[in-house]
Amino acid sequence: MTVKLLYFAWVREATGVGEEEVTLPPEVTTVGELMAWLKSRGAGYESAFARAPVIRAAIDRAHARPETPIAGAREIAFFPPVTGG
Amino acid sequence: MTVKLLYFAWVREATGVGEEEVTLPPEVTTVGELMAWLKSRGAGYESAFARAPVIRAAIDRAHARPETPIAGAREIAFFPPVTGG
Amino acid sequence: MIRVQAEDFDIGKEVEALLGGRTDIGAVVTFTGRVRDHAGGERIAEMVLEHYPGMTEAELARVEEEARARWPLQASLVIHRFGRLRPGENIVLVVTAAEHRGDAFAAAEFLMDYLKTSAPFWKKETTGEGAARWVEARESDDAARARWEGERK
Amino acid sequence: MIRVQAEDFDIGKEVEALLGGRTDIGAVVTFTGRVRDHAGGERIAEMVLEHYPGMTEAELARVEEEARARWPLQASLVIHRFGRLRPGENIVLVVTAAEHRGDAFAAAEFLMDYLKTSAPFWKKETTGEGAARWVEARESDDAARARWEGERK
Repeated sequence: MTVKLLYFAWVREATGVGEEEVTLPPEVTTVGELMAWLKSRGAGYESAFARAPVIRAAIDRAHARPETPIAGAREIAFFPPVTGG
Repeated sequence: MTVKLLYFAWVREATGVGEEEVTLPPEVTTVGELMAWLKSRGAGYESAFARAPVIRAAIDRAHARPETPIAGAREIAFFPPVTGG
Repeated sequence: MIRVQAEDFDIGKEVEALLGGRTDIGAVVTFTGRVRDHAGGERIAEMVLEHYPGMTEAELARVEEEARARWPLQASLVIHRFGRLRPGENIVLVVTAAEHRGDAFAAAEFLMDYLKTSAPFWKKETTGEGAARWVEARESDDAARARWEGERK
Repeated sequence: MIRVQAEDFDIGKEVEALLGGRTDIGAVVTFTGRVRDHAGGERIAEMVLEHYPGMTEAELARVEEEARARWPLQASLVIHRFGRLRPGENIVLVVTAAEHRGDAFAAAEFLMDYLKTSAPFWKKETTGEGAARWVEARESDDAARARWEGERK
């Protein structure tokens, strides 16, 4: 499965990447599994996803949870808790 | 005791007077007694103060109650419950 | 700050005059009351707002002072119009400014609930048929005010 | 209505554009959030607001729809800015209009509480000393949101 990944705020700064296309191995089926898999992709990803418990995710622009399945997703985003308003 | 009396909204329309100076007999000592006394001053006053239980009063521009003493007052106003805002 | 006037007001200009240049404010709430074109199922053609000059200013100032004693406001403004007003026109403006939004919202609601029940204004409506009548006070306004009494500091 | 923009806004002009000419509205509440010049005892020189284009608009529209399902609003508007902002500048504007003030106040507070916890914006502050840091989410914002959950209709 190929998907677009987006990173925002300090997650983006840590990974050093704003946006990328990745092909996921078949055993990665949920948001939480995806975060664990991303952590292994290099030092930047490891430091970002070391804080996985506070990182929030969105699938196709709707909030998602660690247990949310990613099947069929076209765009998955990772970011800190929001601080707008 | 001489005092300025003011009337607003339908109290003013009923008495036919917006403002007047009156000399009060010594037995009139509270707002409630003043309303009862005013009622005897003619048909307009009688029709206005027939609704005395809903009429509000202010002494020198501060809200007052029927039992509030009027001694020393310079200006006493009578009006319906307020409806601003 | 308190103003009682016949003239209309502009919300944006009033906020700018009150807060322009200040950099310490996090939250600004405004409330504007407007004349509605209907009341109790009847069409309203116009309204006349009578008030008690002198007492009006004193009551509004007292209500504002009470709000500022209850919440840490950085600025506040109450403008109330009087005279002849048509549907769609502004009646009253309340502005509250604070560091945090909860204080600004609560103080603005409090100011409206208190001025509705204590500022000496009376509305006389003229219906579409030309009948004029004094607006009756609403029990819901007394109830709105009463909810603040218990939590007086 | 929803807008996400870099440009500033004028409260009075936005209210006029939203409601001008309407005669059925009794109550208008606006909330404006502004950049403060201090945070946690430190001076703030500027702030950059990052957001997630596309999701931002979708979330704000969803929150507005939720507010309109809960209260009988006659009109509503949410404008949120992004980009570089200095102390004193506007960040967000919420406008709600209803026949009665209780609905307009509640809906405006609800919109702020929900957008604070669900719209994908992130603030990075630069202090007077030049240090930049991401603003942490506040537990008080989660609590403010939580109070609406129980009374969901």
